[in-house]
Amino acid sequence: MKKINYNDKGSILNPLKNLQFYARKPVTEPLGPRDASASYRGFHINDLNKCIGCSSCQKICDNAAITMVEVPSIKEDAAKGLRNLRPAIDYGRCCWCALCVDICPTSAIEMTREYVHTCDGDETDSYFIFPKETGIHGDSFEKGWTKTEDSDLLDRIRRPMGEMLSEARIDNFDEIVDGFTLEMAVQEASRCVDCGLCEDACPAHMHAPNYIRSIYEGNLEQAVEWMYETNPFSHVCGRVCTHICETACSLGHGEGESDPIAIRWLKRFAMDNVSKTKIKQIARKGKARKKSGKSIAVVGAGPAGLTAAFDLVKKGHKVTVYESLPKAGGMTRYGIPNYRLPEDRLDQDIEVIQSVGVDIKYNVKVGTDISMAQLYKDNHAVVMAIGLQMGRSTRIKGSDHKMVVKAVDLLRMIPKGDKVNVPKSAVVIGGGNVAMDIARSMARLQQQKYGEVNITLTALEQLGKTFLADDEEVKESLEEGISILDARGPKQCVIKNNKLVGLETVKVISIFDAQGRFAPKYDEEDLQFHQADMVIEAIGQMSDVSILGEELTEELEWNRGRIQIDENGHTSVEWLWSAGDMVKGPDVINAVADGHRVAKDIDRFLNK
Amino acid sequence: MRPENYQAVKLGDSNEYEIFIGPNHPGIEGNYAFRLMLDGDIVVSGKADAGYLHRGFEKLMEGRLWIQNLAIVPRICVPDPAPMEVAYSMAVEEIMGIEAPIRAQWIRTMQLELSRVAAHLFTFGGHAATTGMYTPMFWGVADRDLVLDLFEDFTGGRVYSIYNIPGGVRRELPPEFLQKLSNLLDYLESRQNDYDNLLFTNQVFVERAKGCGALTQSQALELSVTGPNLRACGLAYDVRRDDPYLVYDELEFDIPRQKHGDAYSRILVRRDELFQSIRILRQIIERLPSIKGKIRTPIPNPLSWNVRKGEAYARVESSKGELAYYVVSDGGDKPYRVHVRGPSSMHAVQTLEFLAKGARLEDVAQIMFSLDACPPEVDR
Amino acid sequence: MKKELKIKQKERTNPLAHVFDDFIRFCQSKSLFMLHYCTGCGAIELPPAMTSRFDMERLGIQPMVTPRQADILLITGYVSIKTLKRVILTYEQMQSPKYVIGICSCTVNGGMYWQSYATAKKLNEYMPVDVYIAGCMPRPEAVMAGLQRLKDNIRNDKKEHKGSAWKDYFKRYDYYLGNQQALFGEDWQTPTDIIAEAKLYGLETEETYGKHTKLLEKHQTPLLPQEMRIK
Amino acid sequence: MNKVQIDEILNKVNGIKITHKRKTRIRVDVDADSLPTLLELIKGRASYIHLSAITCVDWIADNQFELVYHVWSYEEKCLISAHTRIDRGSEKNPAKYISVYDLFKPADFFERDIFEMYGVTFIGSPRMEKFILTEWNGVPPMLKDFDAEAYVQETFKWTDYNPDWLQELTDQGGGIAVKPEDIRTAGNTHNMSTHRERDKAKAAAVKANDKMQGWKQ
Repeated sequence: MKKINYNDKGSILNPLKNLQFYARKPVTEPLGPRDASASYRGFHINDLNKCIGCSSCQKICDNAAITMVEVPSIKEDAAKGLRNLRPAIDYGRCCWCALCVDICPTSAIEMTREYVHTCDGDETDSYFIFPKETGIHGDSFEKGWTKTEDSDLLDRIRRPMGEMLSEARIDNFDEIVDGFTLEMAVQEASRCVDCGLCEDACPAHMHAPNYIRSIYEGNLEQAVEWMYETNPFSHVCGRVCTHICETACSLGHGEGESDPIAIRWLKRFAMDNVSKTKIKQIARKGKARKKSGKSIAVVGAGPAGLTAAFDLVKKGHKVTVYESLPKAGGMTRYGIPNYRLPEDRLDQDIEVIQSVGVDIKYNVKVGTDISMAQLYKDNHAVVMAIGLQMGRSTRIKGSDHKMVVKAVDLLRMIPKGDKVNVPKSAVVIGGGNVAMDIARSMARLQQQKYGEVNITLTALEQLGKTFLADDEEVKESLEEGISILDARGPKQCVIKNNKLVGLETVKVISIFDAQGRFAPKYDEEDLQFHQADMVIEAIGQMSDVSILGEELTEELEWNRGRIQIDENGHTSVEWLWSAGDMVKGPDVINAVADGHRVAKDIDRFLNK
Repeated sequence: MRPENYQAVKLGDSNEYEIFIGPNHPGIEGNYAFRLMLDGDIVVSGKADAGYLHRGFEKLMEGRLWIQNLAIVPRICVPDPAPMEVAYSMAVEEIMGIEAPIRAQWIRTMQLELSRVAAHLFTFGGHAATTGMYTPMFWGVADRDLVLDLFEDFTGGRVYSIYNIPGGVRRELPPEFLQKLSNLLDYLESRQNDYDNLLFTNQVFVERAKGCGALTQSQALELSVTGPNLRACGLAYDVRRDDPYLVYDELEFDIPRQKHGDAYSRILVRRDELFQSIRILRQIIERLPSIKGKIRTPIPNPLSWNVRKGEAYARVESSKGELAYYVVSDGGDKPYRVHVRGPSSMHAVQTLEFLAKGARLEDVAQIMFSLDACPPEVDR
Repeated sequence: MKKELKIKQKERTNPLAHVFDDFIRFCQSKSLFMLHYCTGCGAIELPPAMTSRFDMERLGIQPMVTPRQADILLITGYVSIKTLKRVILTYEQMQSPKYVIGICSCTVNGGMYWQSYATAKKLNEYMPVDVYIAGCMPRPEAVMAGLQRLKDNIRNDKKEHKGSAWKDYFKRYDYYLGNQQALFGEDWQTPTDIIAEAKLYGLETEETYGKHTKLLEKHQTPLLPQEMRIK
Repeated sequence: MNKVQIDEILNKVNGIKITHKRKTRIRVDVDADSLPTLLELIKGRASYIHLSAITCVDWIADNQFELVYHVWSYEEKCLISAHTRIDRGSEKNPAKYISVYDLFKPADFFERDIFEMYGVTFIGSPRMEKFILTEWNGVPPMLKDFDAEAYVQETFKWTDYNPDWLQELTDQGGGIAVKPEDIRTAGNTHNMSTHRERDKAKAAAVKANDKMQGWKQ
């Protein structure tokens, strides 16, 4: 570089040297817009099909430029996490920072290389745009700023959950999952974009975004408070919930590897790390001071019944719960094995509910010990929440043999401490979570007794496609040495000399007929025999409605074997409500939601 | 119009009179005003009048999430926006206790130097225009535009890059970018003679600029003058060297200085600095390809991002001088307080008032441009 | 939509008047002076548009330093309230016909400073705007496109009535003045007599007057000789 | 000057707390009374002659202003940030402090800025008058109890857009669901979820139209 001395004075002719510029090519660009660069932040486009309406763009927009508009022509589905909201952008506010592009969980919103928009003074309406696949003027321009791996503002990968190895867990009923550490939980919680799709999807509408936020802030008590607003079975749900919320989670909708937030494990973490006494205090919050003087009977101390009882007690009513078994919890205790839901956790949930003032009478069987009519006489309202405690049978040949048992019955025996007849080899029929539960429970018992696992599970559905059980369950079952035979229908239980020797299955061609009804078709040629000392049927349950008594059964309206109820769980009999698995399906969180619904309706009814 | 509104002004006892320069005045950089008391065409006293560009930035930032502020910080100084982003990001990083990956630091350095080149080219043009020379202005602006083209290439925005983010930068460089950059540097170097002939050694300009708005070193220090303006007074002080940030301690560059402290010294310092920046950029072109790795340290989800309690004072050498961000966090998702110390807040008010005193009216504009005073940094 | 306002205008009897008007408009659109006033950050894209690379002079547009000789007032982005007062003064000083271009988001709905206590949000509340250019900030090409649009509007004014937003300031002065008073206080006044000008141009309508012009009259004080010393 | 030496000088001031944050940053906390002494000391004895900035922070919960003086030494290549707290004062009795203009000329700018933005009067500062906010009549805007957003909503009107596409959507039964303002009003600590706001709005709409049930059955 040439140095210029301060005291130098250039020649007076210096500027004239620039006359040479007359011979140079002009630098002027032709009129009209040039092409913008490949990552230019021009006007927005939005892929309406990819967009799920989570409104993250609206929240990150620093200029409050994004309005969510409802598009009725787009279908919404809360359970899948799809809303019919789409962003509309106010170019009177936008600053083209592309933060909306970088945060979009599904990479729907992007920017083009289009950048010229002018309008007359009275046409400012054109500044409020609804981006679609084409840009502001309906022309298609090349894409400019789109999301890249670097620019993605979201953390797509879930914190790994530690769990016991299959060798360590196979001979006991200890809980498999380790749970988060505080650090991991905070990191996992920090991924949440607070879109609320989970809350919409959850049957009980748990305030997941709020408690995740509280966990992120390290305020676990606040988190528990949020949970108890909607769910008194938080310990249970923190472990065994079917987590529809995670299906809906906007982070799970992303392209490529993108995991939803581990909402269930976060709930579990918060519940495990707040002391029992504190939780009891939290649960009591909002309890009515004044007694209403009304009393309600609840039949069945499962999640639905106890939730309804919990709510009603907090409203100031007197509630008595009748349970035929020696402990409360219903299917969560007698249907879910300990390695998924340790008993002490369930005990704690129930203890909290009792501490609020719910009175549970154990070992009282309604129908025999006390009649429904008596319950009605003593109370202002009755809730039926008895669940599905009877297993369905396949009714194939030989299924009436004594070594052909129902999964629910077996599952109930284990926590009760009854002696279970553990076979050397067993076949489970069914592909749902109950089938997995029993298969894995039996595997543990086999390992304890014989030192090896010999369990075969046959299901109608195809693995990886239509299979009913959770992927996790399948994966863990396989790890534990259970062999799963998919797309196989049971043909008959083979009995020789009055002794069960095994099960014959045939290949499934299709499960449903053209109308979508359940009508499996088999390929009878493809026959297999599975040796077994015991066959376990896990194809579904039904309710024991005999406790209603004849008179009441007559009075009630029925719908395909289930009691007919309205949307609030009210039956056709004025004083009777029904909730939980017996009327709606099929998991804890739905039961809890049902409990709330019924409680609300009863309260409304009693205050009328 | 109401003729009765136009009455004779009452004169004071002396023959001094007052005029306003700005806010709408071609000799004012940006939207800024000056009240001058004149005796003949000699300025007796001057008083700056700011606030025309006041947006309440510091208040706005307190109401936005940490990440949302990224879009707003570059607006504080329009001709040289990159240092704003970097300083803010650096302050937040310091509070959080994270560091940008090494590659990101190199890219940031490149962005800062490119921005310095653009800003200096712009100032040359402005300064020349205040002496009535419009060709250098046309050149300066047109050459700056070529730098902006590069900005557009790798940041996606021409003027406001919004490219930094606490923890690193937002995007990887596009392919063949460094080649383009190298070509641009070649071009700028080839322009050196043209600029020298037309501006830096042009007698018309030199005569006007020499001795105009001269500051001694002690006056400069007293007035907290920084950046090229301080270096024109003989003190080779540069935040890049004395309080190193990013990767400046790995780069070789000189700190140009001049002794006389006048407008001519200042523009010469800027000229030399421009070529030092080119030198730095050449080193970056050489080193950057060998520096592999990530460009961003992950931060939590920006929507629920709480920065832990603390405060940080991040300083950066912008094209105008020492730029600092003082950021305070109370552990929330928004800054508790952001204070922007724009270099021009020192230059455009007290220094300008000081230098205007005794200057001739026609030189006031030149003094302002030679200080490269950027009003939005005063107003915020 | 704004309703059509009745103007008290004299019948034009000269049969050549329309031809003459067309010719004037053609000339006007070919030679426009743009006031050189940087009100906000969008001004940074004007030097490139003015200088050799994009060369606004191709369109017959040149910067002009004084409002009295300028045709176009460019509002380049946000206007702080302090600036807005000067902008209004400037606008009123400009000779008709005059045109206002609002650049950047900020002139439409507050832009990125929508939460700011110090900036005005909607430019068209305070003065009629001819053309808006979107962007934050718009590139020189977009600025050029906006200027071109203005040129076309001026030329086609007769057909489409788009290039005469300035008339609206006289026709609905009370509205604009009201908004100005709401922001600056009810004693707000400028040295320019808009009502007299409206009369002169024959652009008075019933909305030129109203309660705000009454307020103006009430507070109107002649400019007093100022003490010409810096304190 | 090494760490020990600078500590020695700083420790001459009563009740000082020194934190070495990193090589080029020292934070000191002093009483309001001894701050000018400290500045004088480090300027005279340790060559800290460059006042980089004065910042005011409004700790409204403590009813205090924190004043931070950032002073740089060209020789030591080190920045001392001197923090002190003063009483926040009240509307009638605004906060006061001593100017350091006689030590550092640039204090004029910063103190005037703090005076405008926070209302702290600096005794001895040459120009305690408005500079940037000459045309602002409200309370000092940087005070935490001045809610700029509420002020803006009250003072300004927004553009009321009604483009064709929106009309079409409204005709179909859709239209604007969540305005950006809705998510901001929910709470200041963090952007509350939109969905609950929306649920509320929706519930109202359902009631009005007696249409099908909303999100929550």
